[in-house]
Amino acid sequence: MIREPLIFEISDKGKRAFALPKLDVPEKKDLLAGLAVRSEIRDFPQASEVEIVRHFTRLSQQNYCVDLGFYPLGSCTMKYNPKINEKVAVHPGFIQSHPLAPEDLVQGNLEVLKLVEDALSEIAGMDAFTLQPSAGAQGELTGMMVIRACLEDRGDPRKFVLIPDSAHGTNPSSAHLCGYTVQEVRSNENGTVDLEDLAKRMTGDVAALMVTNPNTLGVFEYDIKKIADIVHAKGGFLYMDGANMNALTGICRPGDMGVDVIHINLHKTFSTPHGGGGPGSGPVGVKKVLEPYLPVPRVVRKGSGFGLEFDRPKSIGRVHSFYGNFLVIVKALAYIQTLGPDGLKEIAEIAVLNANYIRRSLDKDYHLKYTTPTLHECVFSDKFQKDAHGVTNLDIAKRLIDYGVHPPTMSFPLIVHGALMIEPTETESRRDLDFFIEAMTKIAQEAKDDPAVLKAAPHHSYVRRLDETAAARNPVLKWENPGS
Amino acid sequence: MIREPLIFEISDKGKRAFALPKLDVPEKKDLLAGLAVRSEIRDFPQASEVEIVRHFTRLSQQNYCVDLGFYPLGSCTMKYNPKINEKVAVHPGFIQSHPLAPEDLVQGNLEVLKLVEDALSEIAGMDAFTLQPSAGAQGELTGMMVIRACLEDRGDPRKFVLIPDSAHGTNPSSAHLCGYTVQEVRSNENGTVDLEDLAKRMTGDVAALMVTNPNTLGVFEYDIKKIADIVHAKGGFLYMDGANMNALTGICRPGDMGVDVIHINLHKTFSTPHGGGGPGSGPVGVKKVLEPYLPVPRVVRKGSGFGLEFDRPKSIGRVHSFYGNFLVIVKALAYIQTLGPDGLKEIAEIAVLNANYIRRSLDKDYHLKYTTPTLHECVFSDKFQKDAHGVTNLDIAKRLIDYGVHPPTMSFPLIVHGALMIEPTETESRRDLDFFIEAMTKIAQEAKDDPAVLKAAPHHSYVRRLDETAAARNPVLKWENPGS
Amino acid sequence: MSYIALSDKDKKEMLERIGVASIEELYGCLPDELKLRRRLRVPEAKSEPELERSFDALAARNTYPRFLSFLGAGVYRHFIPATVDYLSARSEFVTPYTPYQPEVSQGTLQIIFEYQTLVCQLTGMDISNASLYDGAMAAAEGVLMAQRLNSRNKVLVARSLHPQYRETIKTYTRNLGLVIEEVGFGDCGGLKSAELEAKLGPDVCGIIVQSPNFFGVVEDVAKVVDIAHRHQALAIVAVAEAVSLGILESPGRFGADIVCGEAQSFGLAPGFGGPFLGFMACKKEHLRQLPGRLTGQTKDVDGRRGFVLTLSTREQHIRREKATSNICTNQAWCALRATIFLETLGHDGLREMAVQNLQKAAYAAETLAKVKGVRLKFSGRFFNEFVLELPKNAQAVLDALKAKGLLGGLALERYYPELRQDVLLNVTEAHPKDDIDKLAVALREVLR
Amino acid sequence: MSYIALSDKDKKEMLERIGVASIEELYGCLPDELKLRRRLRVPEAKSEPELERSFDALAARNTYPRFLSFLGAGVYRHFIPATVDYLSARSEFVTPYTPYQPEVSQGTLQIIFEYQTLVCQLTGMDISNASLYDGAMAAAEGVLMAQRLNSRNKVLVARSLHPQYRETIKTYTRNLGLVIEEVGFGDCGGLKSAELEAKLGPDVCGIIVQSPNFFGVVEDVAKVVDIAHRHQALAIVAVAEAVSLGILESPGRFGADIVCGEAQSFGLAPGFGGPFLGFMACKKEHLRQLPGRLTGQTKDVDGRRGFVLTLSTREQHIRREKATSNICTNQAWCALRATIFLETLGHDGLREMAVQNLQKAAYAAETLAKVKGVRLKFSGRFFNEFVLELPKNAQAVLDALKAKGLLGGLALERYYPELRQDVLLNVTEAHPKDDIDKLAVALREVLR
Ligand SMILES: Cc1ncc(COP(=O)(O)O)c(C=O)c1O
Ligand SMILES: Cc1ncc(COP(=O)(O)O)c(C=O)c1O
Repeated sequence: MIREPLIFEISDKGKRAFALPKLDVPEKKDLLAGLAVRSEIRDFPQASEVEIVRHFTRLSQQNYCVDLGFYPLGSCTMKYNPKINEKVAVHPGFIQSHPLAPEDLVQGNLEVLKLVEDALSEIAGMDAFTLQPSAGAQGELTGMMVIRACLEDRGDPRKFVLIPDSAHGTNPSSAHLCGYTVQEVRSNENGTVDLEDLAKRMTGDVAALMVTNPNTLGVFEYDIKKIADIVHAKGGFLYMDGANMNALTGICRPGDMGVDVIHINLHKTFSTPHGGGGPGSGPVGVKKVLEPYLPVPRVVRKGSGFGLEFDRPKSIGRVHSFYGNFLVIVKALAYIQTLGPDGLKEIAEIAVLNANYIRRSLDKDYHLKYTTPTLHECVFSDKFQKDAHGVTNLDIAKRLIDYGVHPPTMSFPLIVHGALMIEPTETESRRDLDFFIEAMTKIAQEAKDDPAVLKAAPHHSYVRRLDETAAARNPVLKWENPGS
Repeated sequence: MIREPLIFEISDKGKRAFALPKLDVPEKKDLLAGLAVRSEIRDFPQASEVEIVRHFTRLSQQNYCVDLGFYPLGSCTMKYNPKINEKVAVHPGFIQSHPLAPEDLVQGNLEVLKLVEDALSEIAGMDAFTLQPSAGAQGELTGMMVIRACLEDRGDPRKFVLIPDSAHGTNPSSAHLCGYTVQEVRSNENGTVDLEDLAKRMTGDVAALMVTNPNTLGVFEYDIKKIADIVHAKGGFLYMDGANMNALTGICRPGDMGVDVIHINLHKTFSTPHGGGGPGSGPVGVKKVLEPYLPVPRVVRKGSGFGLEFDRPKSIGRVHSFYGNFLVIVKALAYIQTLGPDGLKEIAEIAVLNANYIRRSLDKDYHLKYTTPTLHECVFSDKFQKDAHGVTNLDIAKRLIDYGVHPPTMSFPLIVHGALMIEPTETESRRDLDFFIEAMTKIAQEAKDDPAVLKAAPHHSYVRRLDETAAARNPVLKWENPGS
Repeated sequence: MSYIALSDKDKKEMLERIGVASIEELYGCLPDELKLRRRLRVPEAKSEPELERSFDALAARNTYPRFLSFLGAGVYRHFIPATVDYLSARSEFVTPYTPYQPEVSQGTLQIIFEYQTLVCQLTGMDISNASLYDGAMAAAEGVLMAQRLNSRNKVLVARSLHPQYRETIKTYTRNLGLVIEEVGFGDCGGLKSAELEAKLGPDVCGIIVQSPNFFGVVEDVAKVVDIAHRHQALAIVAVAEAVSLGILESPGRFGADIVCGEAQSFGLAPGFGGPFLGFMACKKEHLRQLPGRLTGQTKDVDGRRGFVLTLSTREQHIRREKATSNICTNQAWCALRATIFLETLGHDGLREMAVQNLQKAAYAAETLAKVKGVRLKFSGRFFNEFVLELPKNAQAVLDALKAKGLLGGLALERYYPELRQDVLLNVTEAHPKDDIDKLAVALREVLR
Repeated sequence: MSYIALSDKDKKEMLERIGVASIEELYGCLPDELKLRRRLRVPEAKSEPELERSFDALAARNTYPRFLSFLGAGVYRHFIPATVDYLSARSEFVTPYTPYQPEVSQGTLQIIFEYQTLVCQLTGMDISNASLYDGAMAAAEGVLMAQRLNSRNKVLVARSLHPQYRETIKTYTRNLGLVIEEVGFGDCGGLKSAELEAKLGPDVCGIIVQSPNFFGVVEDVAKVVDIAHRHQALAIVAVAEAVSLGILESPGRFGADIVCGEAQSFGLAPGFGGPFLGFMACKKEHLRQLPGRLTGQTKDVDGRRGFVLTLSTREQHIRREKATSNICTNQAWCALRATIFLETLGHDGLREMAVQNLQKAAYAAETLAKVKGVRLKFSGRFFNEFVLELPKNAQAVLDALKAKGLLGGLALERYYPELRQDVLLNVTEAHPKDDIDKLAVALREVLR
C-alpha cells in the first residue's frame, strides 16, 4: 500500500498546481520600500495538481466517517448529514455575500438568521436566540456571560457556578472563563442530580446551575422542575447544556422546564456536518429577562424586511466577528424546513428507540453502572471485561476498529469508570445497528476467549495503536526540513 | 469489514429517501383508462437516504481510480482529469439547456462546439471535425461511413478495408458494421506495417487502410507517408485511429502525414474523465473532400453568431441524437484552453519521457518483443516469467493489485503474446512512476523466488481472483428475489 | 498549466536514466519532415481564474434557462435529488475506466449489476446490458440485433418513433443491406395497426415502435407485439421517456423481444443533448446477440460473491469484426447516475413522479385546449407529452410566445411536414401549476 | 422527510426486543406535565424540490453578488482553486468528527499536522494549534494566553486593530479582571510608538497589534516587539489578511511571542461572515499555555509514523476549569480547506497572489487619489487595503456609488467617529483593472 508522505516530502521546484492571470496593472517597484519583505517562505511546499489531488484523496480514505457507517460517538450526535443541505448552502447568494454589505443587499441572509432564531425558540421553548457562538463551548460562555451581566445589573455577579460531576468538560471551563468558581454537585444512585447536595450548595452566592438534560448518561432529570425551583429560589439561573436535545425535539421543551438559558449544537441536533472537528454552531436561547444581554448585533424586523440592531447598551458585546458560522446556520435551516413539526418529533423518538435497542441488546454482555431508564444514549462500562480478563474500554474500542465500526465515546462521563458511551442517533439502519451489536457481542466473547487479541487491536488499520505518551512527552508538532 | 449488499437486499417498506411536493393540479381519475397500468414495479428497491449514501460511498471505496494513483492502462491514456474542467462543465447555462432550444438562446453552446472543432482541426491538421460520435468506436464507424459515402459518390464503395494485425478490436468491428470485409495487414519485425504486405493487398477494391499511429506498441509508423502514398495511389483513403494522439500533440499532425480521416478520443488525449467506462467522445476529423459527408447537423457561423446547418444532402446522416456528448466536449475545451499551444506540446513530450523512463527501468526484468524505439507507451510480455516460472501476465497484473497499483492493459495488442501494455501518460509524478517500477521489479524477483504468491494474487483486495469462467458459463446478470 | 507532475530535477534525472540528452532525442523515431516546426495555432494558455471567467461568459450566452420551457421531444427536465450529484462526483466513480480488473473495480461492477437489475425490473425483460450511447443509437442497435436474430432484411419503423432515432437507424443500417419501411400513425396518434399488418411479411425481421411515442401517445404495445409475432417478426419497443415505466405496464409484460431507449430522465440534465444513457434489454434466449457490456455475478477463490464483466465473446476486443457491436467505451457514469437516481426515488418515489407527470400533462392539455382555436391533435391517451393543433402556423405562434419569455414546445413541421400547425409540448413534475397557467394566458394573448 | 432508516417492520421488531409496546413508553421517564401536547409551531415539512426552490428564492434576495464590491475590512474575496471545493466536499472530510480515534482518522490528523506546519512557516513561529473559531476569538485567546504567561493584568490594544476583534477581546476579558487600554494611530495610519512606550509599565502583560492593520497599513512590527520586550511585556501580532504573509516578513522573524488571526483568505468564501478560520501560533516555550487542539507525530506499535491529538492536558475535557481554553469543536474543515488552498497555490502561487494584491491595491489607491477632492488618508505603506479621505461624508458618497452598482468600501465613521469622510477599500487579485477603473470613473461622477 502507498503510504502517503507529508506534502513537504514530495515538494520540489518546477512543479505547480496553480497560476494567476498576468498582472494587469502597471507594475510598481518599491511599494514596500523600507519594510521587511520576505524573499521566500522557507520550506513552503510546491507540488503539482495531480499530487495535491492524490494526496488528499488518499488521506481521505484513511478517515472513517458517517457516510461510511455507524459512528456511535456518545454525546456527539453523529447523525446523517443530508446532502441537500450541502447543496443549498453553496448557493452564490449565500457564499459570496460580504458580512458588511448594506442590509438591503443581504435580506435573504438576514431572513435565514431570523427563521432559525424563531424555529429554535419554538423548539426549545425560549424567548430569544443568538446564533453568534461558533460551537457549544462558545455558547456556554456566551450564556454564562449573559447570566453574569444580568446579575451584575442586579448588583452582584455572585461567585459560584454549580455543575454536576457528570458534566462535559466545557461546562466548568466555560464557567471559569466567565470568572466563576466551579462547585461540583454530586450525582445520586440514579445518575441524576442529587437534590440534597444541590439544595445544600445552592446559596445566594451561586450564579447558576449548569445542567445537561438528558444528562450525559442519557438519563432525563426527572426532577428538573424541582431543580429549577431550588435554583430560582436563591435568585440563581438554570443553565441547560442542550447537547442532548436530540432526545427531546418535539417531545418537551427546556423553556417549559424552568430553564433560563440553553445552548444548542446545530452540529449535533440539527444535522450540520462535523467536518472532522468543526465548524459547528452553538446558538444560545434565553428567557425574556435575559434578552437585553445577548451579543450584538441582533437581527430585527425592519419594515417589510430585516435589519441589524447594534445599539443594545446591556449587551455583553460580541463573542465572534459578524453573525457566527453563517453557512452552518443555513444548513440547519434547510434541515428544520425539511423535517417540519412531525419530522422533528420523529428524530427524538427514533433516536430513543435506537439507543434502547442497543442497550437492551448489549446489557447482558456489558456492565451498566446506572440502570435508570435512558433516552437517546446509554453508557456501558468495561467492568465485566476488566475485572475478569483485564480488558479495558480502550481495548474494546480499538477492537471495534477491526470490525469496521467507529468506537463509542470513551472515559466520559467521568462518573462511570471505563465508560463506553453509545449514541446511535435516529438515522441508523437496522442493519448497521445489528452489525454494531454483533461486533460488540463478539468482542465480549473474545475478551473471554482471547483477551490478547483485544489488547493488541486494531490489527488491520492503516496504522495500529499509536504511542500517545511519546507524542506528549516529546512533542513533534510540525514537519522540520531534515536538510536544514 | 462491512461487505456491502445489493440494494435489493436491504430494501424494505416504510423507508424512503425522496418526496415530491404535493400534486398541485386537480387529480383526475382514469387518465389511462383502457391501458395497461402497472400496480407495482416488482422488487423495485425502497431504501432510506443514509442507506443510499453509505451504499455508494462504500462501493466507491472498492474502486481504484486515477485520483488514487498510477493507472497505466495502455491505450487508454489514463491521465489526470483536472478539477476545474468538472467545475466549469456544470454551469447551469450548459447543463440546463435543451438541445432543441432556439439557436439564439444557446449561442454559448454552439460556440463551444465551434471552438473545439477548430482547435481539433488545428491540432490534427485536418480541415473539419464532427463532434457527434460518443466514443472512439462510434468515431471509427462514422469515419468509415464518410469514406464509404464518398466512394459511393464516386461510383463504387469498394469491398475491403485493410487493418494491421496490431489494431484495436473496434477497428475491424467498425469496418464490418460499415459493410466492409476486413483484411489483416501483417506487422514487420519492427512491429510496424509491413509495406510489402500492404502494397500487395492494396488493390482497387480496398476502400481504406485503418492505421493507428503511433501504433498499439507505441511505435511511430516511420513510413506513414509512404503508406499514405500506397493507399492513395489505389484511390483508397487513409484512416487513422487517433487513440494515441497523446504522443503527438504539437509535435506532428496526422493531416500532414497524408491521413484523410481520423478519430480522436477526448476521454484520452483531452483529459475528460473515463467515468468507469464512459461517457467519452470520439470526434472525427476529415480532409476537405470528405467534409460534405459528415453527420448532420453542422455548426456554422451565422452572422455574428453561430447556427446549425441540417441541409447537407451528401451527409451520412446522424449517428447520435443532437450534438454528441456535449458536456464531455465542454470539458475538453476547458482543457485545450488551459494548456494553450505550449501545454499541448508538453503533454506529448512528457508522456513520451515517462513511458521511456519506465521502459528503460524495466527492460532488464521484462521481455520486450519489439525493441523498436517507442513513444508514449511500451509493451512488455511475460515471456521471461512464463518460460522460466510459469508465471503469466495475469499473475503479474493481479500481484500489482497487492502493491496498490492498477495493472497495465493485458493481452493486447494481439501480436505480443502475454502482453503487458504500459502507458503512464504525462501527468504522473516521479514518485508514482518509481513506485510502479519498484513494484514491477519486486514482482519479477518474486516470480523467481516464490511464483505461488503471484499465482494466488491478489491477496489483500476486497475480493480475490474471481471465477470468470463460471460467470460466463452460467450467467447471473441480475438480482432475483429469492423469496419469489 | 499542463498538469505535469515532474520537477526540473526529475526530468533531468529521468533523461539520464534513459540515456538521452533531451526529449527531442526521444522523438528521433519520427521523420524530420513530419515534425511541426511552429507552435499550434490555438489560443494562448489561460490560468484557472481566466478560464472560469471565460466559461462563465460562454455559459451566460446561453439564455435558454431564463425561459419557461415546455420543450421535451426526447429530452426531459426532471427533478434530480442531491444524492445524485453528490455521490456521482466522487473521484472513485469519475476517474476509473471500464472495470477490466474486477478485484479493484467492485464498486463499478456491483453498481452496473444493480443497474442491469433495475432496467430489467422496469422493462419487464430478462437481461439488460450495461448501457449504450443514447436512445437513438440503442434503437439502431435494437434493429441490428433483430436482424442478426432472424436474418431477415427488412425492418418496419413506426413513423411515430422519434425522428432522430429514425435517422440514426437509417445511418447505422445503410451499408448493411437492410431495407427500412415506415408505418404511419392514425388519428389517435398511434401506429396504424392495419398498415403494420399489411406491411409485415416473411422478409420482415421486426418492427420498432416507441411508447409513449414521439407525440406522447401511449401505443398499444400488446397489439403490436401480437401482430409482429404472428409473422415471426420481432417486436422492438423503444422508450424515450423512461419515467413512464413508473406507471405504464412494462413492454416485457406484453411480450416485447427487445426493449431499448433513452434513460436521460433518470438523473441526467438536458445538457444540450448529452451525455445521455442508451439502454437495451432483451429476452434470455437472445443473450448471445445482445450488444454492449454485461456484468455478471460470480465467486472469488474464497467463495465470496463478486462481479465481473462477462460474456465478452460477443464483443469487439475478442471477436473483432464478428462482434455483436463495435461499442467499447459506453456511458457507465450515466448509468451510475441513473442507478443513484432510481435507488433514491425508490419504488414509491418513481411511481409518484410518473403519476405527477401524467396528471400535470393532462391538466396542461385540458387547460391549453380551452384556448380558442386550439385543440388536442390526437385522441390517444398520452403520458407527459401531447400535440396541440393551433389555428395558425405553429412556428409563428412559438416565436410570439418566445417574445414573452416562454418556449411553448416544438413545432412539428420540420419532422412531419403535414403537421404545419402542430406543436409538441412536455410537462413534468418540475412544472408548477402556475407555469402551466402562465402558458395558457400567454397563448390566449398570442392567438387573440 | 426525517432521514429515518428504519422500516415499519424494523420498528416493530425493535420495540419487541426492548420489551415495550410503543416509543411513547420509552418516554415514561419524563414527567407527564413536561410533555408537549401539541405539534411544534414550525413550518410544515418541505420536500426536496420545494426546499431547493425556497432556498433559491432566499439566496436570490441577496442581491449583493450583483454589485462590484470593494469591501474588505477583515473579509476578503480571493480566488479559490477548484481543488479546494472538490476535495473538501469528500464525505470522508465532511462527515467525521474530531479525530479522537487516531487509527481511523489519519487523514484528518495528517492534514492538521500539515496545516500546523504551514502556519508556522507563514508566521515564522515554532508552534501552531489546529484552529480557533475566527480571527476575533483568536485575538481574544491571544490576550488571555499572554495574561496567563506573565500574570499581569493590563493589556494594550492597538486602536488600529480590527474593531470587531477589539470588541471580542473586551467581551472575553470582561469577567477576568483584565484592564484594556488602547493605543492610538498616527498620520501614517500605524500605531503611535511613543504612546505605546508611554503606556507600557510593569502591570502590562502585552500589546496586541495588527499588521497589516485595519486600515491596511503595515505596522512596524519589529519596533513594537522591541518596545514590548523592553518592558517584559509580550508582543501579540494579529493578522487579518493572511495573504499578506506571502510577501511581508513573518512576525516570528521580528520576535513576536504570539501570532493570531484570521485565515479566511485561504480558501474560504466571504459566506456572510462564517465559518472562518482562527489561527494561533506561538513560541515553543509557551506551548503549555497555547489554547486549542494540537496534532503531534508519533509511531505505532509497528514503528510506522502516525499522528495523534496530543498535549490534551491543556484542554477542557481533561483539565476542566483549569484548561487553557474552553474550546472543544473548532474549525477543522476550514483548516482543511486552507491546507488544500495553500498546497495548491504552493510557494510561488501564494507569493504571486500576494504580489498582485499589493500591486493592484497600489494602482487603485493611486488612481482613486487622482479624483478631485480625494486623498489617501494615511502615509504608511499598505498591502491590499487603504483609506481614502473624501471631500464629503463618506456614507453619502457610498450610497451614491451604490446607486450605480458599486460598493466603494466601508465608511469608517461607525468605528472611528473622527473618520467621518473616510472609506476603507480593499483590492485583491480578483479585481481586474477594469473594475478599478470603473470605480474611479463612478467616484469622479459622484463627486462632481
Ligand atoms: C455534553 C456536551 N456539552 C458541550 C459540548 C461542547 O460542544 P462543542 O464541542 O460544540 O463546543 C459537548 C461536545 O462534545 C458535549 O458533548
Ligand atoms: C487503439 C484504440 N482504438 C479504439 C478504441 C476505442 O475507443 P472507445 O473505447 O472510446 O470506443 C480504443 C479504446 O480503448 C483504443 O485503445
